[in-house]
Amino acid sequence: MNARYGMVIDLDRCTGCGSCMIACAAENNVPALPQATARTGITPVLVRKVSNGAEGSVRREAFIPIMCMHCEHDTPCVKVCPQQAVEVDKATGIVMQMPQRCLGCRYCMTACPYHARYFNWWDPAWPTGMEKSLNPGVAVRMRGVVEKCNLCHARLHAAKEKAAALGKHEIDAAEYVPACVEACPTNAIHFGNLADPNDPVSIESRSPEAFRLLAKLGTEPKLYYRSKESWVRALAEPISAHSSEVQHG
Amino acid sequence: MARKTFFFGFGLAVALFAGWIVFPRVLYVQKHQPLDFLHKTHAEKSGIADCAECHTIREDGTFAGLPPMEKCAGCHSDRISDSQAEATLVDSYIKTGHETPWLVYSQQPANVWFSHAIHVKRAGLACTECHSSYGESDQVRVYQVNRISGYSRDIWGHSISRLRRAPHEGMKMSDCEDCHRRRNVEVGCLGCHE
Amino acid sequence: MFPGIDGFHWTIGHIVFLSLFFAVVATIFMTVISAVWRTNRDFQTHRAAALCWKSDFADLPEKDRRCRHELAGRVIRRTCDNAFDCRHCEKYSQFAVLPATRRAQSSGLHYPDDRFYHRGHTWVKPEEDGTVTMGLDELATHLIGDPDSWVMPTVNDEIELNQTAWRIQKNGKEIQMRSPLEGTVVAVGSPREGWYLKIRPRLDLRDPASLRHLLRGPEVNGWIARELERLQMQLRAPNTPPALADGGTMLPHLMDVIPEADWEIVLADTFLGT
Amino acid sequence: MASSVLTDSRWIARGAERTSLSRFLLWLAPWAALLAVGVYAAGLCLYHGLNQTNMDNRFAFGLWIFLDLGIIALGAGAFFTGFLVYILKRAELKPILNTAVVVGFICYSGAVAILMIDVGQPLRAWFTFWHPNTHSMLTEVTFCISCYLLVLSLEYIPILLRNRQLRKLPSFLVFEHQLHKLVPVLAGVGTLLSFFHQGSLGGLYGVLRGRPFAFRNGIFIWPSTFFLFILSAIATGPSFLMLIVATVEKVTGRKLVPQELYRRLGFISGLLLAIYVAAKSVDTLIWLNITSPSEGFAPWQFYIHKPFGTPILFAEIVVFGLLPAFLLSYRRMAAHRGWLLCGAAMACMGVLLNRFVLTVQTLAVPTLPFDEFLSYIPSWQEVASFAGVIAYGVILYSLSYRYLTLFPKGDETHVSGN
Amino acid sequence: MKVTRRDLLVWSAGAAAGLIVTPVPWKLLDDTSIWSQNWPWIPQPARVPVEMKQSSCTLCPNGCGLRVRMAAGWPVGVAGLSTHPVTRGALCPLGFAAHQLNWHPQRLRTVRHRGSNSSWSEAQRAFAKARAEGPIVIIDGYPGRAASSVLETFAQKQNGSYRVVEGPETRALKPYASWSGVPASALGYDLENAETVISFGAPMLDGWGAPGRFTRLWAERAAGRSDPQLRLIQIDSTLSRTAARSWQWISIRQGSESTLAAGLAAALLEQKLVPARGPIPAVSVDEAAMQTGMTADAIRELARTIVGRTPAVAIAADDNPSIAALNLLLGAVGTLGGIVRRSKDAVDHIAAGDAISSARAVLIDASVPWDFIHQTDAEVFRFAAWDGGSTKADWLLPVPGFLEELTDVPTAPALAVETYAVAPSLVKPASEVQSAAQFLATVEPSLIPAEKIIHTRCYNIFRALKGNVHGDEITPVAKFASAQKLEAQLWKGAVWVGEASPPGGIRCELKGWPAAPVLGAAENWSALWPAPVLPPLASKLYNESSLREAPDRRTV
Repeated sequence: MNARYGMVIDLDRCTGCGSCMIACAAENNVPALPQATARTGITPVLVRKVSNGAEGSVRREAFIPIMCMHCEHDTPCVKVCPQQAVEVDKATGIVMQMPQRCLGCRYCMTACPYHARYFNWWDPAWPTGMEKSLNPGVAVRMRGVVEKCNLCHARLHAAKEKAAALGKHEIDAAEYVPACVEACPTNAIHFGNLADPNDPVSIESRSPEAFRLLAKLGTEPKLYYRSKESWVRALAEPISAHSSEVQHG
Repeated sequence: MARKTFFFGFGLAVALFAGWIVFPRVLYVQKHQPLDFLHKTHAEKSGIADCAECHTIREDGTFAGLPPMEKCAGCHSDRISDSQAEATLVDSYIKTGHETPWLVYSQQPANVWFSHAIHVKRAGLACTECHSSYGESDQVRVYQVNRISGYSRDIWGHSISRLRRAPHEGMKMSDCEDCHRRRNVEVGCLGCHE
Repeated sequence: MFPGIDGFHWTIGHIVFLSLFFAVVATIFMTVISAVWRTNRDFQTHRAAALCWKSDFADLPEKDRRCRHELAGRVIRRTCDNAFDCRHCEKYSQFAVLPATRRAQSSGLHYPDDRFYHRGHTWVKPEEDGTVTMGLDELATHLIGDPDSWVMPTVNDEIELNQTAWRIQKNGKEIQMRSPLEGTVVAVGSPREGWYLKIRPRLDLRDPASLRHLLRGPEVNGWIARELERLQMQLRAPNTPPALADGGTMLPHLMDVIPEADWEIVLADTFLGT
Repeated sequence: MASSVLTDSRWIARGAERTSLSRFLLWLAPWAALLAVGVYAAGLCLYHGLNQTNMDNRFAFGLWIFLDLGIIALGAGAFFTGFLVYILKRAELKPILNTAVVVGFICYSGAVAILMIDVGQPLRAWFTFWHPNTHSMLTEVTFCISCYLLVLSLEYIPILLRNRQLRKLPSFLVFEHQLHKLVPVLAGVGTLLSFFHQGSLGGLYGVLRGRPFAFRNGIFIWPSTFFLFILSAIATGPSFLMLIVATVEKVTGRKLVPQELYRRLGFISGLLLAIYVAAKSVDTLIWLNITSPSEGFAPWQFYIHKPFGTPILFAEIVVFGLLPAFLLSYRRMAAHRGWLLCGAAMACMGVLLNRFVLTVQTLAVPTLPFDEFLSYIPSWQEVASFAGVIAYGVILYSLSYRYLTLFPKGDETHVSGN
Repeated sequence: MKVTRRDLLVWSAGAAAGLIVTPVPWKLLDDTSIWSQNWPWIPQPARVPVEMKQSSCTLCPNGCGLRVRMAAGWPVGVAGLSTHPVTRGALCPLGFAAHQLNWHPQRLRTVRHRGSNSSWSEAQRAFAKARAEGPIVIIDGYPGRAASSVLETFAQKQNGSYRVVEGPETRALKPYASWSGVPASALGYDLENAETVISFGAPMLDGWGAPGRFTRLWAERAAGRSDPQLRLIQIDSTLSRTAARSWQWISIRQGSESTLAAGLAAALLEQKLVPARGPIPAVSVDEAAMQTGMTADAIRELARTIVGRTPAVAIAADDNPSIAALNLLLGAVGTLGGIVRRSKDAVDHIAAGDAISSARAVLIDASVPWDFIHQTDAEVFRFAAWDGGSTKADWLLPVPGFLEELTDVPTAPALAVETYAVAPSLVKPASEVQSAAQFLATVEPSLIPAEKIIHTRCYNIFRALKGNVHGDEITPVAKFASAQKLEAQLWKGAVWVGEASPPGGIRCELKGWPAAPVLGAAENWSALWPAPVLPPLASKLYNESSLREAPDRRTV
């Protein structure tokens, strides 16, 4: 039975602390390069600040973590990659980016409406000795290739291997939890199998508060958001005249 | 005309010779194992029958690979024969406590994730399926490493053309795929890559 | 790309795409192969030589491709479109009957009437025994002077029309003399003897058409006049003495007199070389 | 002519008059310098990686892709002329055939060279052939462009082998003769390939469902931009050739082709351009009113960001589309060489503008509601390496013009008083 | 036979044709691309088994529970410990990359004296000299540890003094301490039972107290609820992160928090919402309204909201008596859901004021926030793991880094109950590092080393038979067979949690409404981070996203 891993992120719970971003980078051996900027850095999870556009005491702000939405249908990046470096994994529904196959043409980045794909503009590097702190099980990507959220598949590997060692065929759900989910101090990110109708996450994804970004593109993202506040839910639509990212500095 | 044919043929011959005979010798560097360890001897003398006795799979499923030095020290705490290899083993490794820098013939790169647990425990493959009968080897093979890619020659397989090679020979991605296809196991990139 | 390689799918789109690609590549490949094969065949069947001459002829500047009848003044202006092969020129006869308006005028060079002249400045002289003698015409002799050395074919060699009959080295330049006629070499001469080759022509000389492609009478004068004109142009340059003395008589040993001229070009134009 | 210390007369086709070597070298020098800078910049990009450019994760495609699309569109003259001459037997276009081939070769080889710098891992570019994803427009582009470059080089060979020195080898001469006989086959293949990759370059953006500014519905697997690109390319190709020939005539001060040819090219160009403009307008209306609303985007919201306002759309369709179409095809105007060339230039600018809008504006306009409009300024390395390609083009064309026979004999006569 | 140019041409044609049908071009194509996939200059993690260790973070006094993934003796990943009774799996964002900190380029690796390299023996000599010449003031940033008591004992032996730099949470509790005589370090907020929290600029969701403590409460009882069980009312001059996520954001003029507190008190009394206990505020509702920029009605409304769901407690960002007075009025002192006394036996510490100027030498422990400014002519011995640069110290002394030193973890600031944990040394310490306590032990052998003290403390916990030990499961102390077993548990990362102390036990005496102090602006966790450097991965937040502004004077 093929799984369809997905997430529901409760935006009402997100305090924009950024734990998910750092935990993700640490888990996936993403380098932190001094020369990287908000436009050239690699942030597989990127928390963005949005507001209802109002000023003064009526102003409201929220934080929205953006990562690969793992589009299920007509996946834009998969369709455009010239050499099949991207694929939707049949068994898990994870949209896989293969750095070893990638030639760095960046066509997939132009195809992704969520800007969830990142290019390795520099060779990855760490201060002397720090490479000892790299996470075994995740290969470091080289310069010149695209990368993105692979739903911490190294953890999936570990879970599979453990299951195999115990002679089981299905992995233990508790064994496979992406780093961002694990890190969130408010449990705002819920991770589960959307293919299983009884999975709490797939139930949550069907709630009236749940929504997806740019759902009208018809790419069936497997990343859901939820919020009580209507102005936050309005982000689902591409045109929301008032809400815009709050820029710092 | 004949002159032309001669020079053309000459060029052809030189190219073929260089490509098929010289090139493979130049491409691979020969290296020797730090110790000439013989599986055969160990199987016979110490009665170790099962590969898993030394090459264990841990309970979390990860593969221990080559046994650590203390495993050897179990018997070789002191010289038990007067061979040169024995001397090096005991003096430069066991006594000093350094791990032996073995050259692993089937070493896969960092981006490959291969689970022995899944292949051996779940799929029930025999070690020989991929590692051939190296377990019974009675001499130490020379380790050949590709100058450019840094891969062990076993990954490509010994015939440079990769034609007519034994089923266990070669450990390139296509070899994994072939095996998976034969046993109709369907895995995506995610299945084997990190 | 191929079945069994990662990324190959047995889907219609994939198959159609790849077969189209392979078809295109095959077409391109075959084109090249067949061009090479045909080239090879042309050499096997001795057609290469003719092709080369045709191509060389096409490469000649227009003023060097004048019809013999224009030289003779029978027509005002006509460019030869038959590689000087008057033997197979259907226009030849209809022009030949016209009167030659060109007056024979002395160029100071001696062109006896018992010979036929080829545009590569070689002459052909039929002998009684049915063989023909070949040699350098006077302009060429004046131009070259005494050759440093010469490479001649050996007896019984076959030589082809418009192909190299013999080679002459002079001041480090090699000059290829185009053969005025096809046949078998029967004797080899030398510059000193005034003739170079004696050949047995492949064609029967009793047939008047067999030497029709060579220049005679007024045509020769017209042609030589133009040749001198060209030389005048090419050799006139600062610090070089006049190539042609008063009245347009030609100085001998020009290659020795004017070493600094661009002989590569001059010789190529004079002897229809490349 | 006297022999100066260094003369290259033996390399120049006999009978052809060329300026002195020293003047020629003087002309080449600045271009060579530019080429050197370009090569250096490209080297930087290959050695240090693409951090040398100003592209970023939002502007993953930059100047290079835009200009690649541009020169490939302009290079379309090569296949189109071949198509007209060999397939449609329009002999009157023969005089520009060689120039068309050389220009085409320059455009395509240049584009491929730039692409090799543009990808992050050139060493793995061949994976596209080994593991092709046939659903990707880029795969189609890669396959077709590389094959067509091969075709162009094969069409180039006969021109090359007729050089005065190379022809001394009889085998070359005969091979040239035989290959030349087979060129119609190549022209046919070239037409097929060009048709597909010109289209696929349009498809490249048309299929981007995630970029509603570029996304288009279409026929079967091809979005409308597929066909628009083909049209615009064959419409401007002849115009570009016309400009090239005119420039060469100006620089060399010779009449190279019969003046009638200009009007002929202009007419073809203008006619096709008119058709293109019509098609483009229809497509734009469909997109504004059906395609983008269906994805939840308001018709005009793509144009609220300066400088990418509606004026650009107007310029694209009217100023650089309708107007040149008129100038080129309307007999009265086309009679004046000035207007004709002006029309041709505008047509070329139009196609460049179109490629620019599709490549740059597509990435600049926001997709997410909280995205901001971004702009990007190419780094000197990007600009230089492309300038290098242009220099390469000029140099290669100059050499070809000097040492090869680009224009059949007889047409080379002095322009009076020049 | 003479080889002509043409022959060579033909030869190379043949060679080219031949080369195509050899492995050369194809193998090279393959190998070069494989090379590009394994570029030797790209570091790759070693293939080694990974083991999980549990411990507590010692980078700041909050002592979060850690799950550390160790490979080949090095930490390769840090995550929150979900069984931790306080943080419950949460960490501050920087904590997730803390395992990289020891490799930070600015790691202090040698003893430095006035900007030049020196040695421990030099430092010892200088310290001994200073000690002989006069009193030594020792400043601690993390009181309550075994190491702290080493420092304190030493200070007493020297008739020097032991001073403490406390965090804003503890400082905010100072007024109650001064009114009731209960040391601030013995006080805490019983947020777990509060139903309304009025935060006067305290970054409740952005680094206040132990990470995860309040945020989890908020997430479970407040987030996304229109009528939350836990009402967070944030009073802030700007729309801070906490304000943005709060149930109600009251925007007031900068620095008018105390006035609003007084105004609220007035409103409460005026509307008889609370019994009139304690002093009468000096300002009227309208005056408060004028100064805060709110309307009087809004203040009255707010007062009603506050008492609408009790227990309600007001939390100050820093030492602010009038907010404390408001809590008295609300009856939130010594009651459930308010300010509680968490321990009987705690001693109050003297804050590190300018008294140190009289000292001969000042020893600053590594736990003191790196930007602690001390105005003194005394010779300063500054212990630090990372070179802060800005600290004007005569001696910079390198200490063990993250996870390198065995230490214990006392109760975090503002907690309602006592806790105790042990952080064993998981990583081999870098060469030539010494903690302040270790240094003093070498100087003064008579001191009891920290290890022993930890041992004793574990024994005391065992003997007291109170509270539970939170490991993989929760075990009452009474259930432990021996002190060793309990200690072993703690060494494995378990946490002892004391019993909740009964209400009362705080009796505040104050005459007259206190005067308003000058109040600092709200801070967030990155400002509270005690180290001068941030883990490199924090740059994801600061350089590579627009989520946060980089904290000034820090190296990322």
